[in-house]
Amino acid sequence: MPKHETPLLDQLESGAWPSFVADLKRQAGSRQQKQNEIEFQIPVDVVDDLLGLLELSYVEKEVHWKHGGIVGVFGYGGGVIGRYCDQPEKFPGVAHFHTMRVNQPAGKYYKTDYLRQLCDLWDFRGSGLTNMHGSTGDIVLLGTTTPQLEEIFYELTHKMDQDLGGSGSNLRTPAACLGESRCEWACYDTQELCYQMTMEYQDELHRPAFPYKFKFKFDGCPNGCVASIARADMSFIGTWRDDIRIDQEAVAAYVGGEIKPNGGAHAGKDWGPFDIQKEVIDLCPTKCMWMEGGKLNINDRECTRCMHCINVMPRALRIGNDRGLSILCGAKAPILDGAQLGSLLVPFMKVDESYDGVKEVIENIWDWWMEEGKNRERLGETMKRQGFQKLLEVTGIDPDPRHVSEPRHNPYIFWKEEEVPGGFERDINDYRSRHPK
Amino acid sequence: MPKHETPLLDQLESGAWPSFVADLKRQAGSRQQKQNEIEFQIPVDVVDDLLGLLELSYVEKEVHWKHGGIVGVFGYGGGVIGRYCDQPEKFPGVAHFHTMRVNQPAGKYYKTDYLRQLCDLWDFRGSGLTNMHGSTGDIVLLGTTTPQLEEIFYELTHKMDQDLGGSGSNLRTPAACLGESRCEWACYDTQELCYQMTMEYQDELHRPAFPYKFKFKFDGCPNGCVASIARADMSFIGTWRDDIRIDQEAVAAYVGGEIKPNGGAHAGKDWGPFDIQKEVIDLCPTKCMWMEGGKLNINDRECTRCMHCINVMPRALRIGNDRGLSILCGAKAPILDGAQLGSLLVPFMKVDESYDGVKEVIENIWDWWMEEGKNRERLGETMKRQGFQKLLEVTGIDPDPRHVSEPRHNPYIFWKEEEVPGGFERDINDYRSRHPK
Amino acid sequence: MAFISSGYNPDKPMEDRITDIGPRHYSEFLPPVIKNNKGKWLWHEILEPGVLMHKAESGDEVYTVRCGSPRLMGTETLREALEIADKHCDGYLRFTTRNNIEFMVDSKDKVQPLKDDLQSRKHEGGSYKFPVGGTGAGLTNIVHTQGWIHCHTPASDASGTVKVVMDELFEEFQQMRFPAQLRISMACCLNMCGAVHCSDIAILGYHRKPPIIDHKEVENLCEIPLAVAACPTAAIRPAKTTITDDRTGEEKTVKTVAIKNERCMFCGNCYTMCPALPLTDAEGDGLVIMAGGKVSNRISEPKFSKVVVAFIPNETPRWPSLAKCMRQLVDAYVKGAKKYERFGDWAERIGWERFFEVTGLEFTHHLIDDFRDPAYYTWRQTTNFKF
Amino acid sequence: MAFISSGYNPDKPMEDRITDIGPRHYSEFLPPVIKNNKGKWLWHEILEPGVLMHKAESGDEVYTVRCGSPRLMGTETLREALEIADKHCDGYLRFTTRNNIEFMVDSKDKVQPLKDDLQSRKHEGGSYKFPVGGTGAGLTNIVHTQGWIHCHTPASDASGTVKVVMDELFEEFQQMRFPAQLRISMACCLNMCGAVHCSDIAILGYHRKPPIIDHKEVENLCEIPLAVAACPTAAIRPAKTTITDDRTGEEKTVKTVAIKNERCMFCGNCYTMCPALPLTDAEGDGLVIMAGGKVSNRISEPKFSKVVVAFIPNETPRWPSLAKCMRQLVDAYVKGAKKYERFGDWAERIGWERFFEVTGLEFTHHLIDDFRDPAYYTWRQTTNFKF
Repeated sequence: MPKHETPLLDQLESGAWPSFVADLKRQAGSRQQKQNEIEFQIPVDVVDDLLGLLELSYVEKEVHWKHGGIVGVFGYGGGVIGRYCDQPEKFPGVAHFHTMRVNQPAGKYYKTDYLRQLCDLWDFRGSGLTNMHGSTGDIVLLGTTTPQLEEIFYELTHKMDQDLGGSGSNLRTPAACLGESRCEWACYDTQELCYQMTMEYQDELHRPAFPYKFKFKFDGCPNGCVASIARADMSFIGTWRDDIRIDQEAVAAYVGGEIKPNGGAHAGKDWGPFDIQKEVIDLCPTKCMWMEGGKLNINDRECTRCMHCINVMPRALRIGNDRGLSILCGAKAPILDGAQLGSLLVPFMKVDESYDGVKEVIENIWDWWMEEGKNRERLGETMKRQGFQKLLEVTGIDPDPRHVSEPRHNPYIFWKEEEVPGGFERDINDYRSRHPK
Repeated sequence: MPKHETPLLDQLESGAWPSFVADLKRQAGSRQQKQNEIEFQIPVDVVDDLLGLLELSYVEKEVHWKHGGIVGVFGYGGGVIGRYCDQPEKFPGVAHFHTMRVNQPAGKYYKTDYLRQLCDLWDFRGSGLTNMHGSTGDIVLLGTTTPQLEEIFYELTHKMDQDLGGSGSNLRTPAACLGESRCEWACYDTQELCYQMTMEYQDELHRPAFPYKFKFKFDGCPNGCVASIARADMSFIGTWRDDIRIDQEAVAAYVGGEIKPNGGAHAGKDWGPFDIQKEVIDLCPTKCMWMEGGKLNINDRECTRCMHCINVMPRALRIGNDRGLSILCGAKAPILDGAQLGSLLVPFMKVDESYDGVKEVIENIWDWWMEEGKNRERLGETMKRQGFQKLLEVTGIDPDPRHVSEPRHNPYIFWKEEEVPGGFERDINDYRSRHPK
Repeated sequence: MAFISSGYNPDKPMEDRITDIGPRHYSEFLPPVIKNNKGKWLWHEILEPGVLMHKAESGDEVYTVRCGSPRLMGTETLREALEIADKHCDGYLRFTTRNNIEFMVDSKDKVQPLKDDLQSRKHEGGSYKFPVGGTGAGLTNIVHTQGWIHCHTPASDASGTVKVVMDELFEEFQQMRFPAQLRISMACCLNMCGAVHCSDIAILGYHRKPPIIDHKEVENLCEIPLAVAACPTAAIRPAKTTITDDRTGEEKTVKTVAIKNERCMFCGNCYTMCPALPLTDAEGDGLVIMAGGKVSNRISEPKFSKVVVAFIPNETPRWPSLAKCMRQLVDAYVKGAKKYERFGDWAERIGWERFFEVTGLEFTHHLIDDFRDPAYYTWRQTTNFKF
Repeated sequence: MAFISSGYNPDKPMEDRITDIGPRHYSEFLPPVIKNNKGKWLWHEILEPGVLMHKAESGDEVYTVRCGSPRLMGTETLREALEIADKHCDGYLRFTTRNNIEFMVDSKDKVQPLKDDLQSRKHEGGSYKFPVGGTGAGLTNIVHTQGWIHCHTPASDASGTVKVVMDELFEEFQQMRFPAQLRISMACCLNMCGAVHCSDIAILGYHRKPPIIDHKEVENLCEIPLAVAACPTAAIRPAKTTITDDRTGEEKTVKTVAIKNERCMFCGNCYTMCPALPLTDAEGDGLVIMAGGKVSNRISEPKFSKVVVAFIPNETPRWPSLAKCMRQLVDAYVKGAKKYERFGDWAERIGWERFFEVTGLEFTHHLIDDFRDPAYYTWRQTTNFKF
């Protein structure tokens, strides 16, 4: 017998897609059932009350969570999001309903014993509700009370060897695609670079010293499965600068219909026989491919490595061997100044084990942004306000046409005084000697 | 023997391209020569002094003209540009050097007797120097003195039946491509519409009542030979909405190499035999053309009338019969707020002899811009400041996807209060009844 | 319930404290076949919807079965996934960026039993617990934010809208018959924790009324200069007003803010800075639909989604207008796009005038950009258009 | 010289006054073959460089011989053109938007004598008076502004720079061996009377130093609020300063303006409003080269020219660096572009990184947009680039 009637939510139990309502009810039922086994450290009916509160939102079509107060664990300025309900009398189980962000392992692989340990901890000290995972990448533990925060942190660090992630005006928990672990297109070890940068910048991740949030994301190739180019203040995207490796026999096998194109991704519909001209060569954005004598040719110098041909024929075409990454800066969602995609700052950089090159770019950018960024200004907004030139200046990177999709079309160049012979100071009397009034 | 030494300018007499220096010297010499025949009403050595002054600019690399004072003819606020030299002692012939703009006939056709009459007048009362024509389109008479302005205007109007053009914060002299007079692609009579609008708005052309300059230009087709889309506050560009007329025999003649493609425009280089697939079909931006059974097919519904195929095969393809024009608004050069191309406001309008449709759009826009435009704000800038929606509102035109190259990517919609149920006024106590503090 | 200590001593927070240890190293969690072949993969193939095979240089193969999850998951369901991983996958599993669960096995014969097991598990109401799919040229899981479940600024619910859309399009999750992959995302307000602005289709929670000013509280809850500075359109200015004290009944003058409603575009950034400026409103709140974005660099450059529906109301619990709109968008795309063509590339190829025609959506003035200088660049500066 | 009245009576300006009569109607000036076939043209062909033939439905043909002009033309040269028109063309001629002169005849046999006549006429210094050309896939006349000849705000000369460039590229005016037409334009300052911002190649006069403030004159010559408002970057504010009176030698405080030099981008709009703020400077002034714009809607949409060279000094009288730069641009274009490909379409197809390589121009920080919000949209938001 549920604690609250939820006639509206109940309508979300039907339909094929996994029902979060069914899941919540299951969780609520389980807590009721186990209340004699487990000495739950937060209210047994936390999930029941969450259902009740959510039903109220479904009725009123308004949210019932208040601004979070500042809660957290000692010495950290991130990792916990405070949340309080505006109807605590009706729904005492969710009067406090704080979130904790747990820094996920890169690539989001798990062993069951680890997650089971986390489940035990979270059942005991929290609501048992999770997000696997939050948008940024963390394991999100959804709903606990203030007194439990330090306890959970203590158990995480002491028993699970596991730290919290970021929130607030911090470095946010870095995230990577699965990279070399299971993808033939990874141009560098995204998981390792993600791990290394996470460890290198633990202080920035846990102690807010930035104007606003700052995100790193690591994509192994231009396909961008972790969407770094859309949402990371710094995106590290794998690429290569030598030639695409061609297996002509496999090309022939694709042409001959022996291998399904695009890794079989289009198998659910009859698109007709594979046509390399139409499906690969004509779609190449730089038109740098052609067939000659039954062989596929690529003018690699003109290739921009968009991945289409490789995606279509993964068994015939492979990424080059001279691999590295591009760095793009400034991606963000619309708030406040409009959305941005990442802008290319470093066209190519090799990744060596010291990570010095990467760190130098990061730290030069932070030094500038921390000095010049306004309150709640994302890196992209600072770039927009001070100009891309400024980003080049602070990182010591030379201007390059690869930095632009096109040169400026306005002739409104801000020349600096030192660039103009004779400087800016001129004498009106000298001028008037040539140009009487 | 020239009045002033011009060693720098002299170096511009060589070279194949018509030398303006040679032209100026010829004119200077002619004035010296004819000074006994003609009772020149401005200094005989006006052109000599112009050469001397220009030489000084070539030496000093600085301009020697001052801001023009306000000069003009009685009752007009435009048509004359005042100009004074900042070295009148050295170059008294150009102490005054005002420009007069004479409203050119649409299409810039002339009979020699008309121009000869103008030459006589201008030799007599001005420097004899002209621009055929100024950037906006006028005949530009370059260099006379203040006392001559009314005299010239009197002779122009009384003897030549000819008025001045516009300048300042007026309607500027409208200009048209040659249109139907000598072009098979004219979708409406550009010369006639230009003439009609010029006559309709004589008051606006001569008496400044606008925030800033305002230009009409009339292009007969999307090739845009008069560049209206780049430089007219209102561009009228011909188009059609039925099918391109195809002469399949002529198509075959092009394919067979019997007719030179692109009207012979590429004859100076061997580009190889004409390839209709490569040169026409593959270059079509909408890919709406194909060959079938030796015949050219066009899916006209998908055609955007870019003119490429018609340009390449003028003898095989002709514009449709249901013709009219598109109106675009807001084009301007960079000063002040950045350059703009014209933005499409009216996708299609038939041109009838009353011109009521065109005039309604013009006058609605003027009413708004004269009310809301800031000092020295071009229409494009007012549009940018108040939004394209406002332009639709004041012209009573319904929003249409043809108005955009793409819908907005920011979700920052300015909803109006009347569009939102319940309006904007809400009661905090009512809110707090559902959401206690 | 009695408080049970973890060992943490609140009086001595630094005692034995462990900090800044970061996440566990991923290598601890890699299944052996993954670990052994890391960086040595040759190629992959999608064997059927939801099932991938990766081939390594060593000859090893790893078979991945992908299934959907609602993201919001209790430990009960999570433990069930762990059981499955123990039973079939030697205790390993992983999650994708788009909240799918992946179960990996190292030989082909293990695939079918695993798949059958996953597909067989259902909730009482009939929904799948672990539906297999989400691969290739089909629909994958919708990434989303918290909505009314846990966020303080949402204009809609996230889990509910996602459930409705995934129910509507469920077949496509288990099929691969689209022209290309279709990425749908949902964010419950403009803050876009989920960064949905580069999705094939984005569902965005959205306010339409300016904040209510709680004059009694502004002074107490907010730093007024921060609230003023938070407004991107300079619609907010400091002000004073007279209120009646709740307890004493006396009139008093308080510091507060004034808002120019006509300059407000409802972003809610002021509310983030100042809790005395709530926006949420049953009639005002709802959804915007954006379409045509992407993050991949494949063929065309990454691009933003565009607003194609200015408003869909919060029709709880099953948002029928939303479901209908999504169906219109998907059907038109499937009908019109070429093989490999992403949603946005399709829309751009046919032209937006054709897009609104074939989707049956209405083009309203709201869809014309009027936000700042760049708006100009989205107007049409050519005579090239289709009738 | 004695003043000779036209008949105008300055004491009674309204007496017999004729106003607002507009231009002459174009139909008065159309050659018979044009008038007879207006709106009835079938097709045209360029018979050779500079010679066009238009065919009418009636079977009539009109042959046009196009020739260049320096735009700045004295009546002497103009009268010579009229003579030619009388001799060959029954007293008709026309001018094009790009300042070419067109002589039309109604039968083919009249073409050669006309052409020969035009080509034979030269100035003493050797330059052609009426060079035939300017058609088809070649170079046509450069449209331009006044420059030092007649303008008060120029940063360079127009006639001189144009002469130099046309001399350098003269052969191409009389040939049709380019991939497509090449439209070069010149404007002597950012005001761009010539609206050169959508040209294949634009030469733009350009200041690089902030105005000198003539404190003694600001108050007398300017409305200070208008000067302040004129600045698009808000670099100008009202100020006061102390000056020494020229006559009395006394110190006095005057109203003037102050300029933040680092915010100035030298547009000269303040000078237009306030003559006490001159910009011109021998070392500061020069040229910007922009490239890749177009106004035609053919194949691709109209587009702006982009800044490809940030500065070329005013090397009077023959601007050798300008001529060299134009040669580099044209040679690279001719070498690399495909048939029908306009300059900007070529640059975009090969990519701007390749453009700077093949033209040999230097890419400097000046070429990166930093003017207002739209600048962002010109940065590169993709990993797609060429090494």
